[in-house]
Amino acid sequence: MRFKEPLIATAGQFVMVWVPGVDEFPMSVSYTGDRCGITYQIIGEGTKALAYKKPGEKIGLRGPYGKGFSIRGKKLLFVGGGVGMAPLAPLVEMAAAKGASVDLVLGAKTRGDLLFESRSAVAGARVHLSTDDGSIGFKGLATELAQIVVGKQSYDCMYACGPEKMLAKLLTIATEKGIPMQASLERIIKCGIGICDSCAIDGKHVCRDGPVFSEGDLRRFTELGKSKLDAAGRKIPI
Amino acid sequence: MRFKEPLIATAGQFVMVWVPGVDEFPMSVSYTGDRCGITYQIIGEGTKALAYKKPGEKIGLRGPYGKGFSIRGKKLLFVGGGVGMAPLAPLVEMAAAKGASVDLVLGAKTRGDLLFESRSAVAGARVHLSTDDGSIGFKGLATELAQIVVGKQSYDCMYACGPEKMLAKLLTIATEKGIPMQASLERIIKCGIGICDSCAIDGKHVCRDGPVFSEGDLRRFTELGKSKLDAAGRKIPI
Amino acid sequence: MTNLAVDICGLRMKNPTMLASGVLDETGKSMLVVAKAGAGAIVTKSIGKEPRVGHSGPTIVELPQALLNAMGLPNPGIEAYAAEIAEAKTAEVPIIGSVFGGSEQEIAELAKNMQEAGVEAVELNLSCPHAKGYGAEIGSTPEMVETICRAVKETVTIPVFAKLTPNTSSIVSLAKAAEKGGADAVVAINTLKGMVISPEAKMPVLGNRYGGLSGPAIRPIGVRCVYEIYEAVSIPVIGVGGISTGREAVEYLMAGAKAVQIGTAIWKEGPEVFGKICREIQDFMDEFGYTKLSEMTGVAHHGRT
Amino acid sequence: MTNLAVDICGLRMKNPTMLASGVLDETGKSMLVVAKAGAGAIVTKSIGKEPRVGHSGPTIVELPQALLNAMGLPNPGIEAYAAEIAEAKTAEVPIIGSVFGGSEQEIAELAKNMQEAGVEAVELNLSCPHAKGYGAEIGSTPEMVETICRAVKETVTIPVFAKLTPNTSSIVSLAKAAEKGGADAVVAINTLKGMVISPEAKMPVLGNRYGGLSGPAIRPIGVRCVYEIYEAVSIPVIGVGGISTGREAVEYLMAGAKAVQIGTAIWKEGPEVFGKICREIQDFMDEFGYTKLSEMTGVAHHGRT
Ligand SMILES: Cc1cc2nc3c(=O)[nH]c(=O)nc-3n(C[C@H](O)[C@H](O)[C@H](O)COP(=O)(O)OP(=O)(O)OC[C@H]3O[C@@H](n4cnc5c(N)ncnc54)[C@H](O)[C@@H]3O)c2cc1C
Ligand SMILES: Cc1cc2nc3c(=O)[nH]c(=O)nc-3n(C[C@H](O)[C@H](O)[C@H](O)COP(=O)(O)OP(=O)(O)OC[C@H]3O[C@@H](n4cnc5c(N)ncnc54)[C@H](O)[C@@H]3O)c2cc1C
Ligand SMILES: Cc1cc2nc3c(=O)[nH]c(=O)nc-3n(C[C@H](O)[C@H](O)[C@H](O)COP(=O)(O)O)c2cc1C
Ligand SMILES: Cc1cc2nc3c(=O)[nH]c(=O)nc-3n(C[C@H](O)[C@H](O)[C@H](O)COP(=O)(O)O)c2cc1C
Ligand code: FES
Ligand code: FES
Repeated sequence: MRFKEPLIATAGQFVMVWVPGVDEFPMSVSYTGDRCGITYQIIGEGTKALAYKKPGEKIGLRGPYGKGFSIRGKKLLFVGGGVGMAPLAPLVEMAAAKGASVDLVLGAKTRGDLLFESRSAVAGARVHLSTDDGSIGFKGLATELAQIVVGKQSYDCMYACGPEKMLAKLLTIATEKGIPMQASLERIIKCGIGICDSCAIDGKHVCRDGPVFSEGDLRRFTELGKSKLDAAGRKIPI
Repeated sequence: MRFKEPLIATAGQFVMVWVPGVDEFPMSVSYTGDRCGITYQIIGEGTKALAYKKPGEKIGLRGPYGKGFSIRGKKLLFVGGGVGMAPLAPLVEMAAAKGASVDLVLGAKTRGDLLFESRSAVAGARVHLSTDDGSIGFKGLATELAQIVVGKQSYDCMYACGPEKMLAKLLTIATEKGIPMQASLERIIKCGIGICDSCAIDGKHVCRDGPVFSEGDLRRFTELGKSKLDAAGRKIPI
Repeated sequence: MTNLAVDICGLRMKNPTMLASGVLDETGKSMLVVAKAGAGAIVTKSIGKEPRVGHSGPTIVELPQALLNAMGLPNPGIEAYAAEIAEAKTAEVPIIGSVFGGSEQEIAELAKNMQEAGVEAVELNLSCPHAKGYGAEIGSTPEMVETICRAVKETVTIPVFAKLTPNTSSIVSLAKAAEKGGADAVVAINTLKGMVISPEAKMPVLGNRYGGLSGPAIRPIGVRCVYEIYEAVSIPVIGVGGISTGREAVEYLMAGAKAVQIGTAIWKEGPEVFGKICREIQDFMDEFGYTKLSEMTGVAHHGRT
Repeated sequence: MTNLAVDICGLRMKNPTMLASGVLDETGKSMLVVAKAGAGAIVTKSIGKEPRVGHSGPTIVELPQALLNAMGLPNPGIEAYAAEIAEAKTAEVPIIGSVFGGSEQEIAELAKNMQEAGVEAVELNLSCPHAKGYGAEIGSTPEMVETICRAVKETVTIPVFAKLTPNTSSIVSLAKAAEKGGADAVVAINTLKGMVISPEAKMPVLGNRYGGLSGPAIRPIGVRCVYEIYEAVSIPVIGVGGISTGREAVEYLMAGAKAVQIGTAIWKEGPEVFGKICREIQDFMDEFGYTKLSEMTGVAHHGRT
């Protein structure tokens, strides 16, 4: 979904998408530049209603919010799990355009869920696929494939977005190898502007201090991959 | 009275002076540049209370407001009546500094009421004095002296501030001689920002469109020198 | 072609914008200027029986998105003001006479004087938050609002607008009371009671200490009031509070206002703001395919009660 | 040396700033962050008996000088929240537990739970303008305010603060009722009821339609409320609404507040705003020769009443 309204956003930032009469929710910017856009997975009421919108119909947008990714170094590894590839795609393009060497581990449950494979390949990334069911590429988790890829070459930085268990595992790998890491996290985002505390993780706020955090913060987070707040603010396991 | 707070104002603009606990009233800026200032005559409660303030005591200021004078041409005539000289003084200095030929007709009831005579002379103006009682200079009204001065030389522009009867007469003189004119008017100023209508003159507002008006507006004003509003908004004769 | 005209209680307006009471309307000539700048109707300053100089200065505090004022209802008194109305009437827009008073008799009498002076409707200021014994002090209970509206309706034949205060726990009860008392329309909102203190001077800035807050800061409160009132009464609602763009006027229209009033916007933009707002309403209607104002009135309620 | 310390109902604060309820206080760790940033005390989110997810989105609208929010009192329920309080208590500042409920029994019980969870005072949210059956809906009459305060006072031993709504014609009557009911302090103000409509979407933006207005836009209303209440009651007043600088905090102190709360300022400035405000208060006091906060409290009333 692309927008006509101008929006200046960097990869990793997000917008709050309002489907009038239904709900408002956060979506990462998956296209930056002249015509920004988002890429979403239908999860519940809100995303379903969004999918029913016809081109030209109005939705509300506010943002962009949060801190995005920044490119550090020349040899970069990307790991995208499922729709977590959305914020990484524009970053892969930018890194490749800047002449960086880009490896992308792209994982999903099954072949049909893989996102932005050809977009990334066209941009010049070496794409390594993994599917849980083995319908294409490596059979297994993206983290397992990442472990292998990391063993073959040294990297200046790892960029990741996807399920939090995956991120936690990648953090361990990055730490072992001494690779700096940036990861985009998900929490319930309500205000988007750092005042309501619904997106809290260890006293930091995903909407304002994140959604992209670096290895320093990630290591300090006791809740990473373990617990998060539900919509009422209860701590629930991940 | 000079202010420590910085204020960027041009000659002809005014500030609203708040004497806490007493009242707020308009005063033209009589010193511009690094340390702005005002020059006031004690008229009633407000100005009396202002006079009692010691150096360093706090008063409130807002502004500057309104449109000031602009220098047009090289041969300029200034006519200041009483405390009406306050907004003209910085203009006389500026015009002289720019190399204009400056004549100043300075009038007052009596010798002691003459304002900024030496300040103007030091700046390089030819000063022509008039007093109603003849205690110094020409004996008679400033308008009579201005009539004489105007007869001797041609001028590019006339600048005036003082009693409105004086301004009305000067407008007649300027019109006869075909001299452009700028005059600063007085009305009751309450809001200072063009919304309360208390400073209205023929649908224009002294606080916002003025206090300095050019000959075009001045000629259109049916109320000039004739009537004004009192504090309740009643039309009263001048 | 889009059409901005609206008829409110028989007053024909070429567009839905009115000058709000108390702003550039002490003199006939200033009202003419505002009419020429594009206002669809003019509400006069609130006028009382006797001349009043208002509160001592400062009478206004400028804030980033608001003004706080305590003019104190200065006015020349109804007798002298008749001449200003006569002059304002030469503009070809409806003139609405605003009045304030300390009792229903006084207000009714003033309304009669206004009618005689030639206004096309009368607006009752039941809501000024900073004048002792007037305005909100007598307009904050439904009983008083109803009594006053009834007394005025019994006295004049022109339409009666009741201007209500938002300084209440239920503006809806006040609106219902006005309707019950026979008012032909309600106007919402007047200013909110506020105060600014100068830490340096150690005292409130306004000569009257308390004042009324207006401008963009109060718009969400005005829109809410109009939205609530629209669901509760069947007489027209006129929206006021913080409008300075066409889009903001449309907000009020969609909340249920049939017309809007504009005051504080003149501070930053001058009387020309009326023409600008009308053009912007027109542009909005063109873009979204509306041809008449009535197609927008109250649409923000659809799918609800 | 200037001293910013203040004792309010026995709570010792190192400075007069408190975190306002509902802002960055759903988790213990966030409260710790705010305490570390310089807040003199922390008020928790308003907590109810059961977990509540709050209203559907949008829950917030950003305006030039204000926020409009309708979070809808989301909270994990008092039972789960006790763990957050335990964590917050490791900060060395007083923790004040805010509660909301639908009846005086429910509120009193929650206050008791709060006391057991270890807070040093309890704040009663009698003023949230956008939750059906709670907040302002039960706190808008003096009778209810008095009844609730009394019920709570009979149940707990820690100080009780009553947080009042400005959506009323007389916040003074509410404050007097709170005092009569035994409240140890009043907190003023909560948000003003407002609405923002999207002309493009033809509907109110907030999922809940109505919300509460906070931030700089409402400061003159908050200052006015504190000023009025200070003249009417003898218990301490805590001022809140639109503070984001030391000078603005001083405005509230001079109006009569003994301490202030800060919420919306975090939006633009982050939790660091607490440290900044305290430094600015200190600078102001140094410049004008004040050595203690009490020398400023209520001075804007001098020469009056
Ligand atoms: C920073 C950020 C970026 C995101 N980017 C993308 C993206 O690019 N593409 C994409 O498909 N999804 C993205 N998401 C997830 C997306 O926000 C949720 O899938 C969406 O909110 C689901 O809404 P729903 O109404 O369809 O589902 P619901 O039925 O409302 O909820 C289903 C589940 O979605 C999650 N969710 C619901 N509301 C929120 C909320 N306000 N904030 C966060 N999670 C919520 C919860 O886990 C919930 O249990 C992102 C989330 C965050 C925090
Ligand atoms: C644009 C402008 C510039 C001015 N510049 C100067 C100046 O440089 N020096 C100077 O001495 N005076 C100046 N004045 C006049 C000055 O404002 C009044 O003398 C002053 O307001 C008197 O206040 P008071 O409280 O002492 O008198 P009061 O006892 O309050 O009133 C005495 C008379 O002063 C006039 N006046 C009172 N209040 C106002 C008001 N708010 N606005 C205008 N006139 C008022 C009225 O004619 C009134 O009858 C200026 C006026 C205007 C409009
Ligand atoms: C300087 C000023 C004077 C006002 N005087 C009056 C008045 O005399 N009578 C009245 O009913 N309302 C008066 N009001 C209130 C306005 O008519 C209007 O209700 C309010 O300002 C909100 O609209 P706005 O935000 O467009 O100004 C005054 C407002 C201002 C700013
Ligand atoms: C997002 C948000 C949530 C709030 N939640 C609560 C709450 O749960 N309980 C409460 O008493 N007040 C709540 N408030 C009101 C604030 O505590 C405060 O009274 C108000 O915002 C005014 O102060 P401010 O301008 O500094 O924000 C909330 C305010 C905001 C902006
Ligand atoms: S979503 Fe409200 S603090 Fe992050
Ligand atoms: S002083 Fe108010 S309009 Fe000029």
